Amino acid sequence: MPPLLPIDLLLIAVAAWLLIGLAGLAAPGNLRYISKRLFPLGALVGLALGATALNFLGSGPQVAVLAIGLPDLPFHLRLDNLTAVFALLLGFASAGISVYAAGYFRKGQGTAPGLLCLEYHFFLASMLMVLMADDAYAFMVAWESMALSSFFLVTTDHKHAEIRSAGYLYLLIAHVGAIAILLSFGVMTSGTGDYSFANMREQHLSPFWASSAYLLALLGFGAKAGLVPVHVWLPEAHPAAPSPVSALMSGVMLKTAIYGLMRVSFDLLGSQPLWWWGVVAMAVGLVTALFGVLYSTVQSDMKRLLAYSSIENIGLLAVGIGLALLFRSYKMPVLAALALTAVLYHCLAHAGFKSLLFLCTGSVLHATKERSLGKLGGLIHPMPWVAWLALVGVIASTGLPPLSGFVSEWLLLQAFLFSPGLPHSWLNMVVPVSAAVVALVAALAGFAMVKFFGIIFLGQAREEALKDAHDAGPWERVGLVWLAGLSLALGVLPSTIISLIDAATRQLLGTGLADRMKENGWWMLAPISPERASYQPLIFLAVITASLLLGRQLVRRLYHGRVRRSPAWDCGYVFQGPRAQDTAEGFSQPIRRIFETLFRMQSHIPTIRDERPYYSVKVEDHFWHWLYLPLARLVTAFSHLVARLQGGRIAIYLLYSFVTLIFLLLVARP
Amino acid sequence: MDLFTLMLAIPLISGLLLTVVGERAWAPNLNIIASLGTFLASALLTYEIVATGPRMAFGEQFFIDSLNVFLVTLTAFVGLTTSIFSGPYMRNEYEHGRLSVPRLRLYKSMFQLFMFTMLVALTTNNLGILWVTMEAATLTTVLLVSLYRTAASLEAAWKYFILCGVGIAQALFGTILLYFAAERVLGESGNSLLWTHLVQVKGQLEPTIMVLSFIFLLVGYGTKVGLAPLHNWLPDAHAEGPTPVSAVLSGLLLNVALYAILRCKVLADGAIPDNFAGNLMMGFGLLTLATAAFALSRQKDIKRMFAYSSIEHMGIITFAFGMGGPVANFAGLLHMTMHSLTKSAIFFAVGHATQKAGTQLIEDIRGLIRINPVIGWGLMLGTLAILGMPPFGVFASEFMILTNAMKYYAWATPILLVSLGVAFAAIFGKVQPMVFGETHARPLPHAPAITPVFVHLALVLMLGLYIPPYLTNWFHQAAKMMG
Amino acid sequence: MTASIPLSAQLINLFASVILLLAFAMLAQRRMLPLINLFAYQGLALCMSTLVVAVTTGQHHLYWSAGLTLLLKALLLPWILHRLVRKLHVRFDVESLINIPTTMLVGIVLVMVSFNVALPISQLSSTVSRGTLGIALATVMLAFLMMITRTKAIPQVVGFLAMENGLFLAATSATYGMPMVVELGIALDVLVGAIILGVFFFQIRDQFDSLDIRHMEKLKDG
Amino acid sequence: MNIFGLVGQIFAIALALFLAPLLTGWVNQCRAWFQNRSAPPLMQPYYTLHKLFLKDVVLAHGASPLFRFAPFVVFGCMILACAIVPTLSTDLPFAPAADMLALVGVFGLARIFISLAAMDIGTSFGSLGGRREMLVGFLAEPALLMVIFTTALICQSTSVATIVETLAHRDFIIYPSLAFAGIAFSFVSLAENARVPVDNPATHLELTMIHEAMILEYSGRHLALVEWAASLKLYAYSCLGLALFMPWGIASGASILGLAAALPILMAKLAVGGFLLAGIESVNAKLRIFRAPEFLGTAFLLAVLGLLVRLLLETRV
Repeated sequence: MPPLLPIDLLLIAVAAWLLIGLAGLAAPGNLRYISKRLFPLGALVGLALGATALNFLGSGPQVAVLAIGLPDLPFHLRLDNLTAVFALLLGFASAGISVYAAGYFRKGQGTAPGLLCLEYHFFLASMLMVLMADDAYAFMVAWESMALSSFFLVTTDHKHAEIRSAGYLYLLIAHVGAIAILLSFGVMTSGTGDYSFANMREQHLSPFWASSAYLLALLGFGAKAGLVPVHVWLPEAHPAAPSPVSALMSGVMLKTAIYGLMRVSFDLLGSQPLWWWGVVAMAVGLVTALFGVLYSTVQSDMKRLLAYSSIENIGLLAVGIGLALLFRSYKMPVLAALALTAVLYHCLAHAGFKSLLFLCTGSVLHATKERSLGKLGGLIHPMPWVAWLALVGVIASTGLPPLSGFVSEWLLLQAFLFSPGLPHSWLNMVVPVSAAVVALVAALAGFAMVKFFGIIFLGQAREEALKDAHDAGPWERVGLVWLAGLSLALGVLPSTIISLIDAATRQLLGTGLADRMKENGWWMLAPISPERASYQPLIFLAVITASLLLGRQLVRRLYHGRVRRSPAWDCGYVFQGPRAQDTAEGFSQPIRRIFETLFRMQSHIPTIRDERPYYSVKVEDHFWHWLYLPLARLVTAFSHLVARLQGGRIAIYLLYSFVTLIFLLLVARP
Repeated sequence: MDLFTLMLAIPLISGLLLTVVGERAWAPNLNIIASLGTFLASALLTYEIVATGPRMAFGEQFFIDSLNVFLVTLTAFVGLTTSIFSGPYMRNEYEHGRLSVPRLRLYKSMFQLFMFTMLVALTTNNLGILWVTMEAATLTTVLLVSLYRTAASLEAAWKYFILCGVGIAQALFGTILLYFAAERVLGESGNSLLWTHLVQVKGQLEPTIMVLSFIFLLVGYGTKVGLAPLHNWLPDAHAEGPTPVSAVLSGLLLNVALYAILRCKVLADGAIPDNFAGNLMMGFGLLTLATAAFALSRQKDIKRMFAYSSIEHMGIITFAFGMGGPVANFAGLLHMTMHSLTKSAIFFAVGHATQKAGTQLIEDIRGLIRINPVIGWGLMLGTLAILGMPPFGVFASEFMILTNAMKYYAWATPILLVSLGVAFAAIFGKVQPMVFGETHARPLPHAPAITPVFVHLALVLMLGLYIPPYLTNWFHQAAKMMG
Repeated sequence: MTASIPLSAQLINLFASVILLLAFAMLAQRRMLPLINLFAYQGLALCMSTLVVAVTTGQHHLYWSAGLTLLLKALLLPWILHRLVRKLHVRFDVESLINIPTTMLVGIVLVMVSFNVALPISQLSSTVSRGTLGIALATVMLAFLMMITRTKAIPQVVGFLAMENGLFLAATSATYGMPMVVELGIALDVLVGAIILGVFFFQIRDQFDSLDIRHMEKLKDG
Repeated sequence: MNIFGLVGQIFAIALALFLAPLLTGWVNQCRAWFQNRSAPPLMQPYYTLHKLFLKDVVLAHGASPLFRFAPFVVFGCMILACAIVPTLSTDLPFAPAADMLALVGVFGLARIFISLAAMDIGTSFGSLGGRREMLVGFLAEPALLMVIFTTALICQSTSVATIVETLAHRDFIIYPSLAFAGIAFSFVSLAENARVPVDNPATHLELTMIHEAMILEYSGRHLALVEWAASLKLYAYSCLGLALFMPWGIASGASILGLAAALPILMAKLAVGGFLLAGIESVNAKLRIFRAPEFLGTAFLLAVLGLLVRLLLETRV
C-alpha cells in the first residue's frame, strides 16, 4: 500500500465528517450519543485536519482525481499551500467549535439532533471540498452544498417566521452569488469548454474578459462573504442560526469566500492583474468595512452586532486583497506579499476571535434565553468563564495588541504605509487616506466591542432573572479556551505563523516574507526590516505584565491592600437601579448622531405631552431600501405583466397560438 | 412474444382489463403489477438494446435506438412509481369522498392506456403514428384531468382539450407537409413517414417545405410541451387534475412531446441551413423560461406553481436542444431525465402534502416537517433539486447547459441566469414556509407511499455526483444521433 | 390558360373553393343548427374532392379515405352534434366575441396570408390537386379564427372539427393522402375526441348550467 | 541588547514615572497663573498620589474583578508607552517591541480597559463617560494615524526610534508637512489627554465630563494608579510630540554624556510644552461634546493635508 499523501488524509477527513454526520441519523433522537460521541469525534477530525495542513505547508501541490462528477469532468482535487492555510483554519476553528457544540445542543430546538449532526458535519465536509476543488464543477457542487447545509443549519429553529425569512434571504443571495461565480469560471475558460482550474490557469484572457471574470468573482464571492451591497443576508442569517453554526459561518465559511476570491484573482487569472482591480476591491472593502462597523455599533441584538462586525472584517480583508492586487499589478512583489500576508493572517485571526465571540453569545443565550442587549448586563458575575474569554475575543477583534487582530491590522497598515511608492500619483494620494479609513474602522470596532462587552457582561443586571444565569459547561469551556488560546497564539507568535503561511504567499506571488524575517529571530515581527517597522508581541506582553504585577506588588508592599465595599457613588445620584444605566441604544447614540446620514432611522422621541412617553429608534439599512426593495418591486411588476398572459379566457389563449403561428409563418426564414 | 411486444401489450391489455374489473379491491394492485411488468420488460429491453444495438419491430413501424430507449425506461419507471404512489393516494381521496368507485376505475384504466400511448409514441418509427398517439395521449388524460368533476377541473380539462387539440392539429399539418416533402424524395412508397428512412435522405428534403413543416410541428407539439405562449393549458391541467396525473403529465407527457419535436428537428436540421430549427427552439426556450420564471412568483396554488416550474424546465431543455451539439444535447437529455424524476417526486410529495392539509393553497399549507418529516423533507429536497442546487443532478445538466451557452451563445446567458434566479426566489420563497413552521393538521387515514419520492431523489442525487459510464455512453450516442 | 387545366383538377378546385366558402359561411353563421349543417356540407365537399382525386389518380386507399370522411365528417359527427344540441337545449344564437363583419375582414386577410405562404410549396407539388394547398391552409386558419371568436362550447368544437377538415384537404391536395394506418388512426382519434367532447358537454352543463365558455375563466393568474 | 541599553531603558521608565506627575503639576500651576488663581504646589500630584495610596479602596457592590484589574492594565500600558517613546536617547532595547502603530495600539488597549471599567459598576455616569471616551478615541485615532503616516513617509519607517534618529540627526531640512502634522498632533493630544477644549480635567460637572465620569467610582490606590497613568499618558504624548517635531537634543547612542545632556533639554522642552498647554487650555472654552467631531475632524484634515503636502512638495522623483 502506498503511503498516504496529505491530500488523501484530507479526503479521509471529508469522508470522516460525512460518516459522522450519517452516523447521527442512526439514532436521531439520542442526544447523548450525538453530542457527547459524534461531535467530539468531529472535533478530533478537525484537529487532525489542522495538523495535516500544518504539516503540509511548504510542500509542493498535490492533485487527485475522483471518479465522480460529470462524465467529461470528474472531480479534480488539489492541495496546495493556499488550500492548506484555509484547511488549517477550518480544522482548528472547527475543532473548537465542535467541542463547544458537544455541550451546546440541547433537546427541543426544532430540528432533531441527528439531523443537526448530519447538516453540521456535511457543512464542514463541503467547506473542505470547496478548498480542495480544482475544477469548476467540483467547486460549484461543494460551494452550493455548503450553502445548502448551512441554510438548513440557519433554519434549525424554523418555527419563527423571521428565521425562515432570514434563511430564505441567505440561500437566495448565496444562489445569486453562485451564479456569478459560475459565470466567472465560464469567462475564465475563454471558450475552451474545459472547466478544470488547470486549464483556466493556462488561458491568457484579454483585459476586458479578465476584468469581467474578476468582477463577477468579486460579486459572487462577495455575496458569500458579505461585501456591500450583497451583505444583507449576513446580519439576518447569523443571528438566526444556533451559535456554533454562527461561529462556523462567520469564522470559517466567510473565509471560504475570501479563499475563492484569492484563488480567482491571484491564481486562476494569471499573473498580471490590472491596477484598477485592486482599487475596486479596496473601494468595496472600505465601504464594507465602514458600513459594517457603523452598523455594528448601533445594533441592539448581540449576534447582529457580531454579524455586522464580521462584515467589517470581511471589508478589511477585501481591502487587503485589493492592496495586494495593486502592488502586484505594479510589480512590487514584496509589498504585495506583505498585504497578502496581512489578509491570510487576518483570516486566521478572525476565524479565532469571531468564533470565540459567537460561541460566547451562545453561552449567554443559553444561560439567559436572551439576545437583546437591552435585557442583559452584569453577566461577568454569574458567568466569569464566558466573560473573561469573551474579553480575549473582544480585545483581539478590536485589533489591539497583544492579541491576534492587531498583528493583521498592523501588517495591513504597514502595507498601506509603503503604497506611496506606486507609480501613479492619484493612487499615491488616495491610498494613504484609505489607510485612515481603516484606522477609523478599527477604532469604531473598538467602540462596538466595548459596547458588546460592557453591556452584556458589565454593569448591573438589567433583568432579575439574569442573576440565576449559569456559566458555560465543561465542554463549552474547552471549546472557548481553545479558541481563545488560538487568538493568543496568533497574537504573540506572529513570526512563527507567518513563516508557516508564507508558503501560500509565495505560491501566489512568487515571493514571501519569511526569508527576511528569519534573520530577526522568531520573537520579532519585522516584515521588511527592523529599522523600518517591527513588533515584538512577547516583549510587549512581558512589559505590560511585568509592570502590572510589579505595580501591584509594590503598592501592596509599600502601602496596603485594604478594600471596603459600599454602594456606588455616582456623583451622589440616588436612582441607581439597572434602568439608570446606558441602554444599548443610548450607548451608540453618539455614532448615530455623527453618522446620521449613513443610517436610515425611524425614531420616536417622547414629548412632555405624551400620556405614555416612550423612546424608540430603529436603524435600517439604506441598501435594503434603495437597492433590494426596488429590485423586488421590479420583479413583481414584471411578473404581474407576465401573469396577464394567463387571463383565463380560452379565446385569448387560442389567439396566442394563432398569432404565434402567423408570426412565424410570415417572419421565420432560415 | 418478444420483450417489445410484451412491453406494449401489458399496458394495453391491463388498461382494457381495468375498464372491466377496475372496481375490484385488488385493482390497484393489478395497476401496480402491470406497471411493474412494463417496467421490467422495458428494462430488459434496454439491456438487450444496449447489448445488441438498435432494432426494428413490426416491420419497420417500430424501432428502438439509443435516443428513445432511455426515454422508454424512464417512462416505464416513472409509470411504476406513480402507480405505487397513487394506490394510497387514491384510496385517501376515495375516503375523503372526492372520488367514487367508477372514477377510480376510469383512472386506472386510463392510466394504463396513457402509458400505452406514451410507449407507442416513443417507439414508433412512423411520424404519423406518432401524431396519432400524441393525440391519443391527450384523449386519455383529458378525462383524468376532469376526474373530480368540479367546476375548476372541468374548465381545466376543457382548456386542455381545446388548446392541445388545436395544437396537435397544427402538428398534423406539419406532418402532412413533411410527408409531402418526403414523398418528393422517397416516392409514393409507404415509407415516406418512417423516420429511419427520412433520416437517410434528410439532406434532400425540400427546405421551403421543411421550414413550414417545422414551424407547424414546433407550434403544434410545442403546445403540448408547454412552450410559451402556447402553455396556458398546462398550469390549469396540472393544478386541477389528481396529483398522480400531474406527476405523469409533467414527468412523461411533456418529455414525449419534446421527443416528438426532437425527432422532427433532426430532419429539419438536415434540410434547412443555418440552424434554423435550433434558433427557433432556442427562442422558444428562452421565452418559455423567462415567462414561467416571472409567472412563478404570483402563484397561490402549489401544484400550479410546480406546473410553471415544469414549463420553466421545458424551456431550458428546449433551449439546450436548440443549441445543439454533443454537449448541449447530452445536457438536454440529462436534464429531461432529471426533470422527470425530480418533478414527479415533487408531485408525489405535494400530493401527500395537499391531502394532509386538505387544500392546494400555498398559504394554508404550513409546517409539513412537523406533521410528517418524510413528506416535508421530500418536498424540501425535491424543491431544492429542481431549483438546481448541487449535489442534485439537475445542477449537473444546468451546469452543462449554462457553460455551453456561455461558450456559443453568450447573449443568452443573462436571460438564462436572471430567469433561474427569479425562479429560485419565487419557488423557494413559497416552499420554505410550507415545509417549515407550525401547523395544526390532522393525520391521514392511510400512510403515504413515500418510497417513490426518495427513490427518485436518490437517483437524482446519484446522477448529480456520478453518472455511470454506460448511461454516459448511451446519452452520448443519443446526442450524437441528434447531431 | 384555363383550358390547359384538366377537368379533374377543375373539379377539385371547385370543391376546394366550396370548402373555403363553407368555412366563411361557418364563420358568419350565427345559429347553432345551421352551423352544424354547414359543417356536414363541408365534410361532404371534402369527401367529394377526395373522391375526385381518387378517381383521377386511382389511388385505392383514397376511396377508403373518402368513405371514411363521408361516414365520419358528413354523417356521424353532425348527427352526434345534432343530438347533443337537442339534448342540451342549446339552439340559441351563437354569440361572437368580435362582430361578424370584422371577423370576415380578418378572414380575408387570413386567406391572403395562407395563399402566400402556400404558394411556393404548391409549386413544388406534382399532384393534380396542388393548388388547393393554400385553400386547405386557409380553411384551417378560418376554423382557428372561428374557435377564437366563438363563446359557446359547441361552435368551438365545430371549429375544431372544421380544422380537421382543412387538414384532410391538405393531406389529399399536397400528397395523395396519408398512409392508411395513419388515416385510420386520425379518424379514430377524431371519433374518440368527439365522443369525449360529448361527455364533456354534459359535464359542463351540469356544472355551469350553460355551455357558454365564458363561465370558464376562473383559472388564471392575472 | 547590551546591559547599558537595558539600564538606559529602565532609567527612561523611572524618569517617566517620576516626571509625569511633575508635568501634570506644572501644567496645573501654569494654568492657575493664567487664570489668575493661586497655584497649587508643583509637587501637589505627588502628594495626592501618596494620599490616595494610603487610603482604603472603597469598592462599589457591583464591582467585578475587571474593575480592580483595569487600573493596573492601564498603568502597565502607559509604562510601556513611555518605555518606547524616546525621551533621552533613541537607543531603547524595548523600542523594537512596538512601533508607532503599536503605540497607538497601546493607548487603545488602555482606553478599552478604562472604558470597560467605567461601565462595570453600572452607573449612569460611568457608561456615559465610557461611550464618550470611545467616541473621542475613534475620532482621534485616524488623525493620529495620519500624523504617523506623514512622519513615517519622511523617514521610511514606523519605528519611533528610527524616526527620531532620522529627524534629529540628519541635515536640517524644513518639512512643511511636519508643521501640519504637528498641529494635528497637538489637537489629537489635547483630545486624548482629556484636555480643554474636548474635556476638562478639572470639572465634575456631570454632563460635560468624560475622563472624570469614567473614574468616578475609583478610589484609593486604584484611583492613584489611574491618575498616575493619566499623567504618564500626558507625558508620553508630550515626549512623542517633542520627539517627532522637536527631536533635537535626544541622544542617539547610549553614552552617559549624551544622556546627561539630553535630560535638561528634555525638561526644558517639557516645561515650555506644559506652559503652552496651559495657555491653550486657558484661552479656549470647552466644546460641546458634539463639537468634538468637528475639532478632531479638523485635526484629521490637517494631518491629511500634511500628508499631501509631503507627497506633493517633498517627494524626489
